Amino acid sequence: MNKSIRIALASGLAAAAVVGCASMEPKPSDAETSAKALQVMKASFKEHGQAKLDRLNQDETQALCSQYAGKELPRSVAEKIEKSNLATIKYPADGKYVGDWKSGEKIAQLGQGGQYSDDPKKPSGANCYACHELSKAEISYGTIGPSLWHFGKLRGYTDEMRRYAWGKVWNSEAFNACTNMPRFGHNGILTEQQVRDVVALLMDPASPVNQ
Amino acid sequence: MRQRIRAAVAVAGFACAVPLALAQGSATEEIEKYRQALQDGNPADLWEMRGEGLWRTPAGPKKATLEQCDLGKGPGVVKGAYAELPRYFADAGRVMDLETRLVWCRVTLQGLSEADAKKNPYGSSNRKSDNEALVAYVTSQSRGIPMNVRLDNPQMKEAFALGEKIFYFRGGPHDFACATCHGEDGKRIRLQDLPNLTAKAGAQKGYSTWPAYRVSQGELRTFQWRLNDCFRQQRFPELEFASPASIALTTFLAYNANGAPFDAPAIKR
Amino acid sequence: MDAGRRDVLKAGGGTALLTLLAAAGWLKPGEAQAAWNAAAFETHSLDATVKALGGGSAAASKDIAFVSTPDIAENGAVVPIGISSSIPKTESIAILVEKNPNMLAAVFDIPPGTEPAVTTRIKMGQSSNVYALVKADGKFHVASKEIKVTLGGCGG
Amino acid sequence: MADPMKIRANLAGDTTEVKVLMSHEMETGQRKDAQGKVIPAWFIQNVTATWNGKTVLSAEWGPAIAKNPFLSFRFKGGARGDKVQVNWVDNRGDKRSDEATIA
Repeated sequence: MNKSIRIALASGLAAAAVVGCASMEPKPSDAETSAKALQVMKASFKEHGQAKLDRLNQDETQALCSQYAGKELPRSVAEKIEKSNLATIKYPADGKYVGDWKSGEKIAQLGQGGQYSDDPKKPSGANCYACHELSKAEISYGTIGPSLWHFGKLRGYTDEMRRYAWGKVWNSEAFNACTNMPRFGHNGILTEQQVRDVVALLMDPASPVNQ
Repeated sequence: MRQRIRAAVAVAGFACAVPLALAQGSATEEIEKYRQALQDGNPADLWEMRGEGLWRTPAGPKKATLEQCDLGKGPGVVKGAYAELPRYFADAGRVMDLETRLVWCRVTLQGLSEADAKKNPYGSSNRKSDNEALVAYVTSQSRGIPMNVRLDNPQMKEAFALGEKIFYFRGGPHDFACATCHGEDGKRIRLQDLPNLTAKAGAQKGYSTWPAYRVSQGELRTFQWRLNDCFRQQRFPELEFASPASIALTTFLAYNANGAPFDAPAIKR
Repeated sequence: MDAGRRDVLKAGGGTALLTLLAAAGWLKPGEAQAAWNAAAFETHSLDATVKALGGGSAAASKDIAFVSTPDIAENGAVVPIGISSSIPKTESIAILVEKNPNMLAAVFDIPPGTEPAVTTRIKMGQSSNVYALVKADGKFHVASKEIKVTLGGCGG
Repeated sequence: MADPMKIRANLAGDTTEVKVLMSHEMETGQRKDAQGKVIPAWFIQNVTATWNGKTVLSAEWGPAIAKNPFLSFRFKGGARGDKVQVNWVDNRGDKRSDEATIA
């Protein structure tokens, strides 16, 4: 605790010292500001429970999406992100994409998992309702993502759609670079069985999503 | 008034009959009614009262009050001070937000150690936080005053630029950044509206209504807490209280809110 | 201190003792009379609550209104409830939550001269019917309203 | 000792409107702490409000009243400058008494 405060202070003072000369120097480049921001962040966060400081180490997708945030994403960068993420998707070995929609509904309702305040031994949720409308029964849904009501019914209960739904839940960046949606399978938020159950929520004709 | 009561009763009857058919439009309206009903009688008042007491009561090894604390408008000037924070403080040689400045004053005026002044920034049941009470008092003295944060020196300009980078920084197992939830107009998480902090109107609405009494916690929460808890939900490690990143991000958000009449302590879900 | 105070109350009870307690700053005038109906706060049905409050049964009434009470609570920890009675000789207003672990949340005694209307905030564990139970001229009357409690945002 | 209440009393016509905020945990006795131990119930049980020594409201509360309770009611009478006093007692025997001047 004491040590981290001291580091934070030192970096604050260092920042002040650097800035002190800034008026005489050219404006820092975007990359320099990014590098500095990361340095300041590393001095300002402390590990807590399961959330270690390595969570500030970005992978290529995160770095590119941060770099282009708030600006237009060049088509070439988007293709690069989608291609590299597509390669990571693990499709089920047995070809079974659809599990239990009732379990999927619970996963869609559950927001815990990955926060330093969460018990890492408990299963994570996908918190789909935080961002998506899914069924008409749940009025407390968010709008960061599109409505998924009638997901399977509108698109058809085909093998192709099941495979797409699996891939989208596993690694959303493969289909829409710099989407807001987490990469649930790729980043290990959900297990393979949980992904299967979430796909069932979207693709089982009996699921409330398709009513 | 009478008519509105009858209308409410009618809606209630309808909801009883077919609860699942409650239309989204009326859900939003009812949430608005809920928020309205809480406006009158904000428990934040209890924190303001306690904070004013703490401000005026001698404390710490030096047995001094905080009445000579310089929040940027001169020693002892509380009125309107929060509307101009964060700012660069020459005596400290760095940019500070209110909570960092309160630590500074408790160290320099009251003689507390830095560690003691930073202890317990966010209270809980049976462990009340002096920081939260002091923030409630100081911010209440800027109510109605337009936000006016100035990037009038290199330190403030740099804090703003770093804050912007931190706002867009994606990381952690969920790939979240502040911008994930607060980068577009008209979005909601569950039923909670998300202010777009990259646009003027959203930044104004978001920033000018903190600190706030959180009914879900029964506590008054400060802007440092707001940032800390957003990063928790982003699945980041823990943002340290009064850290350089927190000050930079606050500078970015407060500057974007300029012009908005400050309207807190507020009350939120 | 707490236990000691209760022992004293149990052992004594005479006026002289109460005066003594008052002088010691433990009791203020009037406090000794404060009663709390423990049985009523442990009931699990409307009928049981009415009985514990000294009545027989409650008749549905259209003369009891929920005022400034939303249909949906954004958070169950704080649910604003306003109840107003236009039944003549209203003596008390109680708030009951059907699905709370114990139904009764509060009873307000309304002396003459005070408007038969109160506003407060309650906790609700889940979506539930809320009853407004009014005692007027010795008889009990009731109105109800369903209030939905919604889930919170990220990480909730 | 408990923190003071915030009481507002305002005269409108012949009616005084009283609004009270109290500082109290209102612990239900149903919650568990991080170690799984039940947090004991701790809540205000009795509230009385008086004006010129006359009781204008009295209440019995259970733990389902929200934390940091709010209460509002109106009574006939009252004049600017009169005092309204509010008292509470909780299940531990803690108590608090505060007053406000009718404005």
